[in-house]
Amino acid sequence: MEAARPAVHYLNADYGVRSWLFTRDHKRIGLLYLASITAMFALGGMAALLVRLDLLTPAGDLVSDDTYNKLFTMHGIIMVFFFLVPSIPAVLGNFLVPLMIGARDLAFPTLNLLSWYIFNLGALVTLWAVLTGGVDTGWTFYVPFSTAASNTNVVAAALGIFISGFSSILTGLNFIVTIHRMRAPGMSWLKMPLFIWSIYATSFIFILGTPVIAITLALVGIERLFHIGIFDPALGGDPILFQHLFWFYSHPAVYIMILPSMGVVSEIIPCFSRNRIFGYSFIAVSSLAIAMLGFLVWGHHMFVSGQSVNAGLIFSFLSFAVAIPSAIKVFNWTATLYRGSIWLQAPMLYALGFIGLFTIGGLTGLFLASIGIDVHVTDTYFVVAHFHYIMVGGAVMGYLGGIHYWWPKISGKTYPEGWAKIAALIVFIGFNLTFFPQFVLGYLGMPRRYHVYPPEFQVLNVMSTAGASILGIGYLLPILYLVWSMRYGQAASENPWHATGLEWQTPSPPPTENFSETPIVVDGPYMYRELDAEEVKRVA
Amino acid sequence: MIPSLISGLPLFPERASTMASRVDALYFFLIGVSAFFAVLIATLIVVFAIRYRRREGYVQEPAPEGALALEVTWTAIPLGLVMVMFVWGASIFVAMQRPPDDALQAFVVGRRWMWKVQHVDGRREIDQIHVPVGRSVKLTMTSEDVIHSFFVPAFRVKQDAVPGRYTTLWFQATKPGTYHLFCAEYCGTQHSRMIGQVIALEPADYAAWLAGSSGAQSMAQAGGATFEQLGCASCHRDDSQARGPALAGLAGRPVQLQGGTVVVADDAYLRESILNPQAKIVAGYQPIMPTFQGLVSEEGLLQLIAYIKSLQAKVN
Amino acid sequence: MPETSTTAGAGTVARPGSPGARAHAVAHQFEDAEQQYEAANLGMWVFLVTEVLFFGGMFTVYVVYRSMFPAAFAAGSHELDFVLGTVNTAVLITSSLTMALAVHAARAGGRGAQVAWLAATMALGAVFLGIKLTEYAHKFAEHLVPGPSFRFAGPDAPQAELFFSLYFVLTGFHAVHMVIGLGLLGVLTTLAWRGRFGPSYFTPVEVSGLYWHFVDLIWIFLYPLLYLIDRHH
Amino acid sequence: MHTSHPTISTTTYFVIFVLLLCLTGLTAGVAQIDLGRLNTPAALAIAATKAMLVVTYFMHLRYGSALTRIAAATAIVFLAILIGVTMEDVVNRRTGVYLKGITPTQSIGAWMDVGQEPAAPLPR
Repeated sequence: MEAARPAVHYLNADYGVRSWLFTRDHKRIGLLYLASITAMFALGGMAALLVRLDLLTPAGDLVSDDTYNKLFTMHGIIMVFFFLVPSIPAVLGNFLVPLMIGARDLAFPTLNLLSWYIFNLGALVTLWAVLTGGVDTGWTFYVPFSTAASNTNVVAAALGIFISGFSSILTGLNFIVTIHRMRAPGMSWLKMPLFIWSIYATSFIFILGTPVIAITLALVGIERLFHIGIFDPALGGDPILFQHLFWFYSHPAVYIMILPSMGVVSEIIPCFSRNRIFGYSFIAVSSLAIAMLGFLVWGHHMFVSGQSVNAGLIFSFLSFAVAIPSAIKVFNWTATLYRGSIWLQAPMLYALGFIGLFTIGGLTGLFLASIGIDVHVTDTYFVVAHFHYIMVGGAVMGYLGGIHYWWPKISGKTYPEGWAKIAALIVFIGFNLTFFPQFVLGYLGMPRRYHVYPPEFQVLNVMSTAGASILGIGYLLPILYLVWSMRYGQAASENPWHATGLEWQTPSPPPTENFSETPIVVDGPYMYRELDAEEVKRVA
Repeated sequence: MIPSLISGLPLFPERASTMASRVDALYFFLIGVSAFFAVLIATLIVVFAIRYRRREGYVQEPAPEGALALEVTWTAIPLGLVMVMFVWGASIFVAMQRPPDDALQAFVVGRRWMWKVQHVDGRREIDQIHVPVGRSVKLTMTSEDVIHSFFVPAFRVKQDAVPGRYTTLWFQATKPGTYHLFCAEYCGTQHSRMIGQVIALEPADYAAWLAGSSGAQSMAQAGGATFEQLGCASCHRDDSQARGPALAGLAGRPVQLQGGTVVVADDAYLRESILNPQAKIVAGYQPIMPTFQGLVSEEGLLQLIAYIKSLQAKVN
Repeated sequence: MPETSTTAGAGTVARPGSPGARAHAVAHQFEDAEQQYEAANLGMWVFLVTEVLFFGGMFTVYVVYRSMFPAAFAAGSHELDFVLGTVNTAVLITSSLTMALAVHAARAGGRGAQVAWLAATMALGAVFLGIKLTEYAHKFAEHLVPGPSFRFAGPDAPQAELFFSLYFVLTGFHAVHMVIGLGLLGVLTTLAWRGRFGPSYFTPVEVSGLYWHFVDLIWIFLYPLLYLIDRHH
Repeated sequence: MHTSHPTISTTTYFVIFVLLLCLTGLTAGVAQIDLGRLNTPAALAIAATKAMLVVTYFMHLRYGSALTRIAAATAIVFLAILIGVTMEDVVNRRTGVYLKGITPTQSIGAWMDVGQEPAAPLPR
């Protein structure tokens, strides 16, 4: 079964810059996205580092008020719209969706490449806004601050996000059509890998949510540019209406970040437990349930905004409801470990770390759904800590786990296992040290987006900054050794983890056409056994 | 050094209002439930990872796809728990939305980057508000520019102040002291400097504070002056010449509108009727009142409303 | 290496079918022309779902403000040109007919008919935009464009300004979609002229048709929501 | 090749076209009549009928796969969620009095009340 490294594969099928910039191969486009979002992650990370350094002292001695505001805005906009949202879908999703369902490519390869160009255009416009004076609205662009009060580059930043929204839409559209129309013979819905289910649910949100944020930011830009009132309270316009429209996308956007990560973890756990995943259909259906219910809970960001009490109560109830599918996933992952044969390689460490951090993030979400507590902790560091546990502890851990897990397939090389384990440990420790103190800070009442703060909050802030520096090292390490391994790593075999799944049935790195022959699928996913010739014949 | 730091490290904010202990009780319940599940999951993962670590000769068992009973159990138990949390949290929230009828009134206008407070007797404060211990205080708030949020951690209350409308917030201090007042909704450059103090005084001290340095016009008096100045009385009068509804006794009462709907003449209604008179026409009157948008400041509006309310007091 | 010897529950087999099944127009990622057609068709429908939500954001603003300021919206609506709006509705519906006939012709394969119907659709689209521009010009002349120069008599002026903001935003984004549609049709007409479409390959005409009909759909709702408020007064 | 997609006859297209024009005339005419609060629902019902005709025949939804019907339904459902839930807030928050057994003066249908006749013409 162990095939030698193929002579011709997608990486060396063609050479030169042009062969990359005009590629329509989903695997190469995935790598193009990897380069783009890694650069954005570095920029967003630097902004975060400056924010944390500045918060070492209560007086905020490092930068001015305005600079601080622009830094956290830059951090938020870049990390949300240009790193977290595209991270797993555009990199791993692009690379893996056709491989996992046995297709030669996505349905619309040209649109796929176009989406990468659109993404970069959006990113450049936003960076231009940041570099020529910055934006200070926060990533939330609340009106009337963004339309009437801020005198920074709001229109350009909104335009950049508007543009990049189309890359999300094209990516989601491509995945939905591909998953519906191009699965290999025999791959029924309940035989799809769970990663595909999660990407499908994510695409759903891309399609339904992104256009609403696009038009909302367009309206903000138009109001600012032409001095017409759309949300202007002086004309009777309603600033809270903006918040409804904004969170209709931006709450589900959190699920855009976490669902693919859950999909990655659902691949890693069974592989490194040598066990069939426990409760396959419950995990699959809960992804869809999260995507759907996720559209019904946006108002929990607005409990103190002045929205109606009825609406607040309804949103609180539904927010609790959306916790259930997440809990189901965590229990099923844990049950998958039971009586398996657990192999603690780096991807597994990331996956187990994900479960731990996501559990904390999810449980603290209950505090925020609980409307009586939310009144106290909303807009404080409690919220900051909570969403970092989900979006960084959850989404980024899953992303890193996935990158390690599929790195042999992507690059054809193995990464240095020892370094990878150390990095996973550093990330886990650094993350908790950074963000756990922020729960305490938030309950004590420290509001978010505060440049200066009362001195009694300093100890916890110093702990958080110390953790952030450890976390920074943890994120730097994989970048270094993964790049190193591309040149110096050992050649990887076709299936180094002895995993199931169609992507492991083709050489590493895969040929441009993915499969020499269209594969057929007999069993459900995660079945660790041999097929006999009889079965192959029956389906064929 | 570390132990000394930890010992001086606060974990919970001061509890200085009636709401604080209610919120904290639910908070501790949630911490208990969360800790139980977090420890449970973490223990299971660690135990499984050690107990089932890569075994020689392992052959995957023909494991079931799942177990329905187990799935139902771990769906139902969390569902039951979160419903308890929902009802508990909702009851606290509803209480937060219902100021007692005997609450003292004060008015707050947020503005970048300060909190302007005016008491019913006309006394003004900036970035601080004096309140008595043991008496409910209801704040009616708005903003002159962008959205702000009035946040007193020691009281566990928070409410956005939104331009163009009124929001309310109430609390009852239980302990004398000086507490942080934060702006919790990001509002620009000096957002983190839009802070102040809530000074809770024993009733006797509060009375003394009230007695000192008074002499300012009360809010209702100031509102009355505005009422005259804008010529409101030419239509809103008690005799047969009245072209607008009489205002005495109006505040807080239901009003019959054209088309048969009934609204309660609360602050929001009074405000809307001054700024956008055509929105709700009282049954039996013509829609002839001009808008006073731009002619009255936010503070002036609050004073006018206080004046209208004082008319009610006269009748009673 | 893990000790358990594993192989996935999958094998490979050559897909049945002759090499001729993959016609010249089928892209490499598809198995056959049928799959390609269905993918393109579904892709356009999914795109239209995003378009519904894109306009949906503006419709939400509309519904909220109209519920708050019914009188102002009625007053604003009275300032719109009822006749031009109605004529434009008819023009756009006619263009939908010609578009449907163009798709029909592409399926049948008649080159002349394809080009004729596509050109007719473009002409009608241009007429629509022309009428729309005329209306815009009138609004500029009457100071009904929101912003510093906005003038509106009556007590509802501020809220009427909101109505006109929405009027321009909704019809403006609709017009942008029309312009994009005209661009698509221009390309299609050229391709049809070169005889690219016929019974075995008409997907581009069909999916562009879906887009064009969708733009018509949006207008079908904009017309009563903007032009017909309280007309009987 | 595309046997699963039967073509619609041109006659059908023309019939639908005539229907659409008639409905346009109808909605323009109905708008001139005072139907009280029913004017807006009537206009929207006619628009929805026209939209159904366009989607069903011009856009071939009737002959397309179930998937396209699901896509169309999804769009409508989620748009309804966006508008409906937002209106739930807008309608209930405006009275300023909540949860005390007082019926909100505005209902979801209230925005359709435009057709109601005010006691006097609006001052200009």
